[in-house]
Amino acid sequence: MDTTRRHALKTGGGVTLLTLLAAAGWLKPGEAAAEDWNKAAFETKSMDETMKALGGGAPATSADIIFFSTPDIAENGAVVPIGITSKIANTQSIAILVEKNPNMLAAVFDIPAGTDTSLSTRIKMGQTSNVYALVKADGKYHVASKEIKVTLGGCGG
Amino acid sequence: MIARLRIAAAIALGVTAVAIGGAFAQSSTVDEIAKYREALQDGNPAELWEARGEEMWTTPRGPKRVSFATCDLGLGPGVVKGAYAALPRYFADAKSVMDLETRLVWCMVNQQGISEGDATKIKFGDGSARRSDLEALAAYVTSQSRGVEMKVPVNEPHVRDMYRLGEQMFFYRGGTHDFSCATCHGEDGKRIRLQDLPNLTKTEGAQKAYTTWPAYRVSQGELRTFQWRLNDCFRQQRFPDLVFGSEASIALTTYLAGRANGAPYNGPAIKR
Amino acid sequence: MRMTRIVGAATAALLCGAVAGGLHGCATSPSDAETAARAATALKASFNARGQAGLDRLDQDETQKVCSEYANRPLPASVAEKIQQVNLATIRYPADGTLVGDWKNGEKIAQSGQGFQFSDDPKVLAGANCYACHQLTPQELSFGTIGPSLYRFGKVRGFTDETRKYAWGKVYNADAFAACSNMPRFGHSRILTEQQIRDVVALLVDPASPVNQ
Amino acid sequence: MADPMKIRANVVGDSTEVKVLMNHEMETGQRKDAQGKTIPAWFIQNVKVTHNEKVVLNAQWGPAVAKNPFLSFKFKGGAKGDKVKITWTDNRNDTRTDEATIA
Repeated sequence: MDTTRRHALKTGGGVTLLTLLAAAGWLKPGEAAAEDWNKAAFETKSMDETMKALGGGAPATSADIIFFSTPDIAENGAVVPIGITSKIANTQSIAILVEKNPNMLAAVFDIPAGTDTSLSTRIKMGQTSNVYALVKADGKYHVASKEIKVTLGGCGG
Repeated sequence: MIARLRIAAAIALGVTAVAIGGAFAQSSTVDEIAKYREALQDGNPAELWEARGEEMWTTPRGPKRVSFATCDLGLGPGVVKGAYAALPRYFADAKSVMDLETRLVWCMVNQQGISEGDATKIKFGDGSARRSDLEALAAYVTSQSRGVEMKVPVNEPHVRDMYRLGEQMFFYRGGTHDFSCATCHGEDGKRIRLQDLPNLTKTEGAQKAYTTWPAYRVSQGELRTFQWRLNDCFRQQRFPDLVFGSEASIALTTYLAGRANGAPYNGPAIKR
Repeated sequence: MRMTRIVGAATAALLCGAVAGGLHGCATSPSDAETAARAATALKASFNARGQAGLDRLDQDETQKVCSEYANRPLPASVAEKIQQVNLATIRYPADGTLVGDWKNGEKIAQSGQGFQFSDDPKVLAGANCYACHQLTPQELSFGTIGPSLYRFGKVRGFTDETRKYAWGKVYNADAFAACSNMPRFGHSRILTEQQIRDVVALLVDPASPVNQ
Repeated sequence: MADPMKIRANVVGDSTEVKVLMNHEMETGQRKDAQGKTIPAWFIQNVKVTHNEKVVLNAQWGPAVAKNPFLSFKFKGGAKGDKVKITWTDNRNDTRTDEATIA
């Protein structure tokens, strides 16, 4: 843990996933205030840095997070449909991250008890990239990823 | 000799593998694009334009403070339901064949007292703050024909004349690149990049294409009308700027709408 | 300009006369010819010059005119032959004899659809937008199918002088080989520069080009 | 003022399915205008959905959510005639609240 942190500090620049989670209020007990918008989390730039920082706190790859109605190829990066279902018990939050976007965090959904842990929305993608579905359940983090190719459509002119 | 044959066989096998790989990649690309389009169908932002257009339709506008309740789209003053499915048509009061957009402008100018310049100031939105009233109105009016069978009165002499003119224009090659409408839309099963091209010379192709305009264009974040569709096709044909509501725009719309007759209207749609 | 138009019309009449042998040229009936003429007039009144696209873009040369007239019905062999002859005569091969350039640059030209639209910057070199209609390298999945696949163009035909010359001619003026082709006449219509054509030819015929892998 | 949202809320089995389209540019702050000037970021940051005053979804968005955003989800309960209320707030502090009746 310590080593990871030091490493992250040394490399500088990138914000680690842990910082991201802390900033997003996920590491604190209780719900984030409704009108909070966590600037630091939405300004993360490097997936590499966040992945290096995972160490002991790394989200576990989970087969219980499923992408639905999410194509492998997007005809246009301006609108990419993303559907995520978490089958993990006590899911509290679902976040969407795009590895190669200028800022990788796209959206975080806090899901109160009584709301299905399944939702769909649409995001922008600048280029072909891995998309991560990050789930917080019982205070632990789980992740699934999917590569979505972005193509150039139409006449290209 | 044997060694050589082996090499040849190996090369041949390699080539086959590449060919199969290529074919597989391609068919899965097409399938995945189909999945992408399907995923977009649920929740079409065109509805936001429809809502804005509906509001405008019923609100008194212009110096005369008149709403579109007096605007006759061909089925009587203020009648919207099914009107788009029978356009373009001949309007005796204007002594001309009009499509939806030119008719909307006519109502704004002749009934609401808005100058033609103001009515057509923003023909097409710019994907940002410059929004077009005409696109919103067209979204609303066309949405009221959803499911209604296309019945453009192609046997009416003025309309028939326009239709024939449009047909000639469809095949007119010009510009630096020798393009006509038919270059891209004259054969079955063709694509430009990954975009399927409807064969507009065939009934099914024209029906499928025409009945899905206007459409929310994902790439532009705007609702686009058929006038826009034609203008942008000509831009890509390397032609000059098609004048909004011009004779060529009406003739081509009449030709394509007429060819779509018999199919249920299915717009506004959502497209790349 | 006027002169060209008259010459164009005369050639068109000549091309059609070769088949129909009559005064009505290519049209199936006088009323069709009349509608075609009205359509041409209406078209010219329906556009505004914008950016680099002037109204002269609507003036047809003889090839465009004849191809428009036959667009909706079979093109007779003799007319096709005549069109090919006329267009074959326009092909200019480079004075220095170098037909093949840099395939890497050719790939960029093949990817680019920029150029000659009223919305384009006329100072930027145009692309050929080959991928809009053709498959070329196996890496690019987003390709059109209006034209045939050109994957392994050189490999299939052989890396010979003949292949190189054919590729040059085809890019320069496709109507010389297939009358009323859907393909723009990139050299004849001055869409691409001589060097750009070399680069596109390289993409097709260079053994090192990904097209031939 | 921002244009209204389009909200659909329907009873599906023992749940209510909510689908919403919002009118918003969702400008990324990465694009440049014709003069080469960066177009400032302008996007929805917070979305809150309530049913009978109970929060059923709370979202934080960045500019990578697509223009004219779409969101679809379900919550347990909800009866025909109940109201679903949605509020968004953007980075310019503009806000919009719309309500729909569950059908």
